Amino acid sequence: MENKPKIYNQDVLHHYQNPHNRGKLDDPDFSATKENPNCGDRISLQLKLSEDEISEVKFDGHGCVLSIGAASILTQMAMGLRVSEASDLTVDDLLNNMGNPGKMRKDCVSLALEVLKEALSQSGG
Amino acid sequence: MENKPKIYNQDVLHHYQNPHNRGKLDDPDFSATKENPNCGDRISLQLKLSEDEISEVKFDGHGCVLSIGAASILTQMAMGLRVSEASDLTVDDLLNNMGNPGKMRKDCVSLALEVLKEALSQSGG
Amino acid sequence: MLNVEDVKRDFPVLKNRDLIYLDNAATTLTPEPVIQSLQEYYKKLGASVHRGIYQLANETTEEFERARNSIADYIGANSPREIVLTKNCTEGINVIAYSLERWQEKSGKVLVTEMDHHSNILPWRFIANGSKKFQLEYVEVTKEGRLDIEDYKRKLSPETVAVAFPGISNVLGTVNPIKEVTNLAHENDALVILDGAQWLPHRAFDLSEYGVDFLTFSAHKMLGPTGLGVLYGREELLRMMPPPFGGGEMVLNVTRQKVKLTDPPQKFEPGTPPIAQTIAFKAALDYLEKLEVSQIKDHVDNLTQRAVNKLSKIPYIDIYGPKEGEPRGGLVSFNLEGVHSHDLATALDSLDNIAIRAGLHCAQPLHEVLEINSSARVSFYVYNSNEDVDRFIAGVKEVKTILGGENGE
Amino acid sequence: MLNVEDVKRDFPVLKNRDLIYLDNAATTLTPEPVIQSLQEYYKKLGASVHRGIYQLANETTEEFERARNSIADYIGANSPREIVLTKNCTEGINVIAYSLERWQEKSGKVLVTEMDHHSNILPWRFIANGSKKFQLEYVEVTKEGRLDIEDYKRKLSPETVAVAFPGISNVLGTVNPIKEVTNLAHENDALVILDGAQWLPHRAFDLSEYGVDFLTFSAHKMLGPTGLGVLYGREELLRMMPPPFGGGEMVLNVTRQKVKLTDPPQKFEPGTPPIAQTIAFKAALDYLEKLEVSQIKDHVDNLTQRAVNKLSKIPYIDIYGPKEGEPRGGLVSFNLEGVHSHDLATALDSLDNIAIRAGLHCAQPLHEVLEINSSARVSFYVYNSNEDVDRFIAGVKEVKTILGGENGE
Ligand SMILES: Cc1ncc(COP(=O)(O)O)c(C=O)c1O
Ligand SMILES: Cc1ncc(COP(=O)(O)O)c(C=O)c1O
Repeated sequence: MENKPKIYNQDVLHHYQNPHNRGKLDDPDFSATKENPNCGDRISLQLKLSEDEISEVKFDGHGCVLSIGAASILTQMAMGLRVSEASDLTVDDLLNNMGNPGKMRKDCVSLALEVLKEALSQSGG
Repeated sequence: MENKPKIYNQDVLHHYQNPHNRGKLDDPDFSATKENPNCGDRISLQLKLSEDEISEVKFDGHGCVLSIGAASILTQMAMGLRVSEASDLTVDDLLNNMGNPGKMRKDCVSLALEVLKEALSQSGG
Repeated sequence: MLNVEDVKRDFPVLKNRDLIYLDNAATTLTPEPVIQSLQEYYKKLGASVHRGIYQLANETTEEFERARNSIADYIGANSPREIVLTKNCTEGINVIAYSLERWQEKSGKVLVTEMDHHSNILPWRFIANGSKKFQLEYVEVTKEGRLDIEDYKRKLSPETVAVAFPGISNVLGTVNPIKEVTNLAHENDALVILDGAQWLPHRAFDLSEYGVDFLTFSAHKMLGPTGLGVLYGREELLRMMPPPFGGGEMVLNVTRQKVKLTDPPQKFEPGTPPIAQTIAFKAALDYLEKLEVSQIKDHVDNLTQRAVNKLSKIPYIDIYGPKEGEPRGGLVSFNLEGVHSHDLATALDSLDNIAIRAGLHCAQPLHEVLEINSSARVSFYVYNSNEDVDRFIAGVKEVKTILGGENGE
Repeated sequence: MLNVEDVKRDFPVLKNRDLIYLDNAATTLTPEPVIQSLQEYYKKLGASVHRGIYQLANETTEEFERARNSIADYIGANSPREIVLTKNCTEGINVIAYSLERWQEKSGKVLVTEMDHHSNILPWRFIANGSKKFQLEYVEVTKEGRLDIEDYKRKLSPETVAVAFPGISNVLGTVNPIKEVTNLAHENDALVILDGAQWLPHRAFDLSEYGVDFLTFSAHKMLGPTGLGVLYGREELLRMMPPPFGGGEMVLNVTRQKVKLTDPPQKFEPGTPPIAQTIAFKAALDYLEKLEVSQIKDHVDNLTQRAVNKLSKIPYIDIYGPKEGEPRGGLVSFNLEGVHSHDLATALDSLDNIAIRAGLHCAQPLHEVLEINSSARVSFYVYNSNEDVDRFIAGVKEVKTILGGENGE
């Protein structure tokens, strides 16, 4: 049996309570929305590119500590990346930046990432 | 675990090797045929009534020691019975007269009885 | 009264782990006698049933059919021929749905309810979509979480082919009036399919009292092994209805042109059945009977009411389904405002090894009606104690302090 | 070389009973590691899979999915997403038959063979009867008991929707040319369903070698528990095909109007799966791999050839299927003139606790072709020894003396 994690990493909890980049962009280049049907969490994400780089990104939605926390952390990670770099981000990258919360909730974490990938795929990247 | 029976009771084996009442009636009042689909055994049976009593009965067919043995023994049991009495015969009656071979082969034994009942049912009895 | 400490000792998982298991509506833990039965089966028996002529096959078949008899007795069936063994409750419902569609001359509505589990919705829906014969309609649930009998009466008509509903809702805990629903259906010549998955584990069920035409439930929700469900059907119906699935062990006669089927239940059991599981399920039923079903009901009712009472006293909590003191079937679903149910489940597990469920509980249409995205659910069984309830309540309060006050909206 | 005495020691039934078990094509006995695995599951794990958020559910899900991975690896599947868990081989075939019927735009013939088990005939037949889309045709078997490839080529055409056939016949023991049959089917755009029930237990199977589209088999015929079968399907097909059965755990999203399904394999696994059985099946596969599948094949082949050789020397015996020395899959069916197969089975059991099968082996159309009413069958596995074969042969001779010479004709 593995050791139990603390409920959540303090950092994640902080992001949940004070999410970064929350809101809407006025004139996004690409946007996407997804729902995790298992719990109704919904994240939408909008981004602007400048050349090939993500210059602005915002998310909105509702959900649990992990999905909101992940969205907040992910927007920070994505800012400034090239489309190809952002497209290569994996759930493991995100989990690492979140202090690796338990695998049981991987779906909560991956929601934001899926939304980002969907938005990026529209850019043809 | 119950004690194993000898392969077959000598009496049953004797009936199999020298079946009684095997053959066909010239002008039966009722007759029926059934097959045990699990093994292809097939028994047909013909009978004549005099008043309400079974006055003649013959069987034919092919099958294993138990189905042929049972048919032979059953025809002896049925001879002279009233229709209602013959209709009341049970597999257990038949099994008792056969020295109770193992339950695993009950279907083999019951074939002849089913054929008899089917023939009797045509008599309205 | 159940002696919970004695009962707990029969459940190895509770010895092997520090665990407060409150997800019994999903599946239950397994007691020693059931584990023992499985072990004995594989060590002493283990031939295929029905067709073997040798001693081992005979003994295996006898044990298997004895178990089927026990199941029939447990629910008051007239005969073991009415007991079809399936792999889970869900399979039983699918079998009936497919078979009815082929057999029924009547075409018309099938009624399910807004409180049904997906397992009692999707089979009917798949059939209704694929066939012009059946149209699906949902009987509504009232604000109080009850089956809306007036709505049911409005939707029920002589054109109704079948009514499928749960004995107890797996989210609301509502205890449905089986007899009333059944009688109304029968007055309209509609067949009744009862999803007994949440009823059978802790309530006596006697077919002669309720008169439903079909009943399905799962072994794994009542101390039995995984991989086994039961489909009861009235014998005269099972005789007439065509089996949707083909295979070995169900035919008397097959030529290249004709098929002659066996009688029920084998007709509905193509292929090798879950033999060991069926025999072990008898051990589970024996165990439940040893504890006494009426005692189990009282015990589970007490725990449930205790949980409802204590939960209601926590501020900012929404509890779904029957009010305090009303009949309720062994479970409570709720939400803590500002805390997502998933976070609550994770937190209770992390803080005190308390296992509860969170999400949609395979009842998404009901969540739509309740206008919520998910819910947390606790459900109780024979090995749960008052202390388990109290630790759960303490846990909820603690989580509220840690996570509450801010939410993701 | 297998050390049979060592192997026997792993099978408690063989310690607990005086038994020569030669009905392995029906079901196999269970080794200690599989019994152990079941016991551990029920003592240490036992939550429902996939949906639980707590630790116990997580561990159970991981063990369960690890077992699915092992199954995928065992047959060379590209991904565990191609492995659907069913209750037996029969269910897998039914699922494919129903799903194809709904999905295929093409309407036309489904080919099965005269040597198929009822489990690979009746599902197709039930569908063909209920739908105007499919017509069933039987590929013939030659006098020598082989699949008649010329007949197959004649019946195969671009109108053929699917070809379903057994890897090894459960009566004849014929080893079919999987690759040839598959390639011909694919040239005609027909899908291939391989019934692997008799192949998987003692022969390596690599999907990349054979290229079939679907494969089904049973755990209980290869040392696994009862109540579990496997349906392999190529991922792109499983993705496109609609699941015939509905229930929990298979949907992403259900509103009263719409359903969004999960990806395979869950899409095809409504309801709680056979969790303990799947995990224990991994233990069976591990055990088989420890013995080495190529060694198992050699061992079973040797026993089979020994039986064929010795049986052929008995006068008045008819042996069905491949000749001495030709490939043969672990079993021999035969008849002793003048002795009904049922009598032979009873007698061998009574005389020397030898368990063999007698009857139609769920392959009645084949018996029609062979023009016999029934047959006796012996089938071998890892715990059988040369001595078992010899005692069986001695038994047959003894029965001939006791019962032969007079028959019921
Ligand atoms: C060739 C073949 N196919 C299918 C089956 C059916 O297997 P199950 O009874 O496990 O569904 C069998 C076993 O009897 C078989 O031998
Ligand atoms: C009310 C109800 N019906 C049906 C089911 C399905 O049972 P199973 O998963 O054993 O098929 C469940 C269990 O989740 C349930 O709670």
